[in-house]
Amino acid sequence: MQRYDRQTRLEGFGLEKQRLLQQASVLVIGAGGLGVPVLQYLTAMGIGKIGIVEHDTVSVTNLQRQVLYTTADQNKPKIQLAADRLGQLNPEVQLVQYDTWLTTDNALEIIQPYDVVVDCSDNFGTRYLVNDACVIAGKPLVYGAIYKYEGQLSVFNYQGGATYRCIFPEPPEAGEMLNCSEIGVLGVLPGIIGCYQANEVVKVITGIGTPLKNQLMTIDTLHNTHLIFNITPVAANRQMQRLAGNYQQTVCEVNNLQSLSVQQLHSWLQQGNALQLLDVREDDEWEICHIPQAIHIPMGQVLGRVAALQPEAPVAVLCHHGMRSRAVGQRLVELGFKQVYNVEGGIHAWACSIDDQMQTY
Amino acid sequence: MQRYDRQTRLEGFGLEKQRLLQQASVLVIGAGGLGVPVLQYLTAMGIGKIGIVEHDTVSVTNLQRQVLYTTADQNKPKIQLAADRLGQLNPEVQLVQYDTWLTTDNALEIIQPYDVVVDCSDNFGTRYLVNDACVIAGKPLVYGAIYKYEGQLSVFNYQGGATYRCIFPEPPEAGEMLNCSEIGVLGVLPGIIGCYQANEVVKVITGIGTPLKNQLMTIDTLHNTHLIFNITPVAANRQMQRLAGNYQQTVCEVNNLQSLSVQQLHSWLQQGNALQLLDVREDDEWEICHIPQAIHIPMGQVLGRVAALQPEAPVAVLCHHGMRSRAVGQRLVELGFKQVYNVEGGIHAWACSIDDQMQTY
Amino acid sequence: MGLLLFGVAKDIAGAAMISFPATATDVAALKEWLYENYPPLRQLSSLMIAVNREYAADSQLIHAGDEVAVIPPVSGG
Amino acid sequence: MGLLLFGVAKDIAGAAMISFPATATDVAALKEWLYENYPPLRQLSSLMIAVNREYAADSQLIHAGDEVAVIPPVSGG
Repeated sequence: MQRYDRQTRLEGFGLEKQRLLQQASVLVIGAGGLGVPVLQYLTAMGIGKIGIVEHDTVSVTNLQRQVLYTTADQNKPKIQLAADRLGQLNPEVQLVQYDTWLTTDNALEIIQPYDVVVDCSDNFGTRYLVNDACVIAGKPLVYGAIYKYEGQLSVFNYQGGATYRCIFPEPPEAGEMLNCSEIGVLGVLPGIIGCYQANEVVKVITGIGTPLKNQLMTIDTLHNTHLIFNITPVAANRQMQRLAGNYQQTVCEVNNLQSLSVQQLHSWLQQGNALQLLDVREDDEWEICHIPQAIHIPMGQVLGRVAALQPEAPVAVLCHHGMRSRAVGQRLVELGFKQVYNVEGGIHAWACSIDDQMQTY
Repeated sequence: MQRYDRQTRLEGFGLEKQRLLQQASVLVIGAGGLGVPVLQYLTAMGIGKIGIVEHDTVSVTNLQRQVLYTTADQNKPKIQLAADRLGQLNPEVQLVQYDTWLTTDNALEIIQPYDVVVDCSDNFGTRYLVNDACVIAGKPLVYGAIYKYEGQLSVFNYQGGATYRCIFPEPPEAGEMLNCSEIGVLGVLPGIIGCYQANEVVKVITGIGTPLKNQLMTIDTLHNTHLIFNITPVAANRQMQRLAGNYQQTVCEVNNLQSLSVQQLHSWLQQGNALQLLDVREDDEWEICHIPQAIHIPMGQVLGRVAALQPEAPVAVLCHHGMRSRAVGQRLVELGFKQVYNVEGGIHAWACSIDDQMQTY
Repeated sequence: MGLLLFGVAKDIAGAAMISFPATATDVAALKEWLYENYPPLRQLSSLMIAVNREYAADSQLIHAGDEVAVIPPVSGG
Repeated sequence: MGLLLFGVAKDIAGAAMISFPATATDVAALKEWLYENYPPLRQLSSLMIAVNREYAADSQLIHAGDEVAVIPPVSGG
């Protein structure tokens, strides 16, 4: 208990509240921008059992905000990395890994054993699924979400209080406009919102202070504006008996075409990363020059031969200057490929920066 | 730049603001509760150069809030650990280590090369020293401080704005009441406040949004109350030409007697930690039983033979049941020993829990 | 009257604060005016309107001097 | 009149909100009343008083209905 000395000596907390933390179990959905600070601080403070639901791998674009991971972690599964590092921070916490996305098939079963659920997901489909599953299973839900420089926080389904559907009854249409990775986010924003989520979790477990029950707090970090809106619970939203058939979940970070420099491609190839390098140039261009590890499928034939590629493993698409490959990459993303990269500058950039023996054209 | 994709594609940020971050240098005073999130997020977002001033080692009581460190890091210097881990997060950031406390002798020299200073210290002496040095050197100061469940934030000395002395002209008398490690703190609070500090640093460097110039923001995390108070700058507080002679700095975490269980002592001795185990019982008690690694100096002789101990290295004080050792430990703390532990339960607890061959009395 | 905009609603309208006509005397009318003038808002399906920091149902009346805010759903994490 | 207390001032007074007598018509008088009734506050040396969310100098008058707050320095990190 020496570890928690600063909490056990804290007036209004003490050994009594610390024991409540240690007896509690918390499920964190997502170990990304929001999930990382939630997990770090809940682990540090000494929650008894923490479940983590995450199926993504680390991408370099995660690292401006997901501070638990390192540059060397790229392409490794987040869940294993998170569990390892959190275990080093506090071995007294029991960490349970769910190496999966949350789905209509597994949500209720995963959520059932926990006292509190924390929504750190990054897409509307999962957010509605988490809400509905928490309503059905009767679990309080600590909600946080971010957009550009703004955040939202609430504690849903807590002691008869409002649910997510009491403020936003129906999910938005799937639209480009709301896709988080295209919009971008300042790295520290999920740090702020995630820490508030961890704080609300402590309040729900220990009963200290006033959790955001029936309240939505908005934070504008550009102007330090904090507003609290009262929400009226709608009883019908708590009558839900079963999940919807389809939540149209999209995985935000993953389902987007990402950029890859020739330097990064070179380093990945050297490290022997499991990468499908797809060269979509025409046959005569391929004859002039190519990278030995590449798979060659001319642009016009890619869709017909897509079965030759593995949709779960990363694909880097290459052409002459990076334009055709971008179009093909977008198409692969739409087809459900999980990690698709466009090699910026194409094979011409490769010849200029990496392989000066390569013939250019 | 792929690493910063989520910021460079962010409206109102883009490549232009990202370049400003990469050209900027930030000095973070303290790598503790506030310093850890500040350092993690500033490193992740891609500040060009970050200086860290820290001279403490990791204690187990740090780990409920200082999430950059691990259980295995106990008694190791924070600065080296922080620099290593932050370098793994983002090798593009130049990390400069100042393995020292900030003093009147070194403050101006350390601060001079930086664009922005972040006060993550934990005692009034250092806070006034940082303020005064920033005024003299003409540096903006991003201030954050915590108490129990509350935090304060401001940006001082920025573009002709108010300084710390404009709200609190003189430091408090050194008093027990305000000693942070005796008061305790909820682990996630410095996470919230530190993230806000990192956010203000970004605003100062890039010019986005409204930094807390001439404003003090108070945050009550128990009730999610955020208030912003306007401050009137007092011109005289910016006329300072030299530092005061003495800031009565006390190092919060370090200058307290800490508790050590016999289990922890056993594990430290097994691991061969550099620990001075001081047995303060009388000669006849020593004859009955003792731990082989112990140094034996009876209580009445400790102060006369204090030169036999190294004040920079950890000392664990042991007696029969843990009462005499507590008194001696307190005295060592007052003498300036940096890490002093009282072995709770004394050698009797050791005999009961660790070494059942040991004779009890 | 003044309308405080958050999140993507701010981006769609191009400002953090816009004016709406006094003819929108209840929340339903305000939403209709918003959807007409800023059609992309329809994509959101759900749009929270708050009057004086309280969630406001469609039937809620809007009076002069009320603080009215538009809070769209946000999914980022 | 009501006084909003922060940090250690809240602990010393034992409440987040206390009443002070209307005879304290300026900040100097309010401080004197505080120091007299809660002597440990003297240890702080500096004590920020805010009236209507503005830092208030000793000479600042306090009127009925003003929001008055006591903000002590905080050193934790």
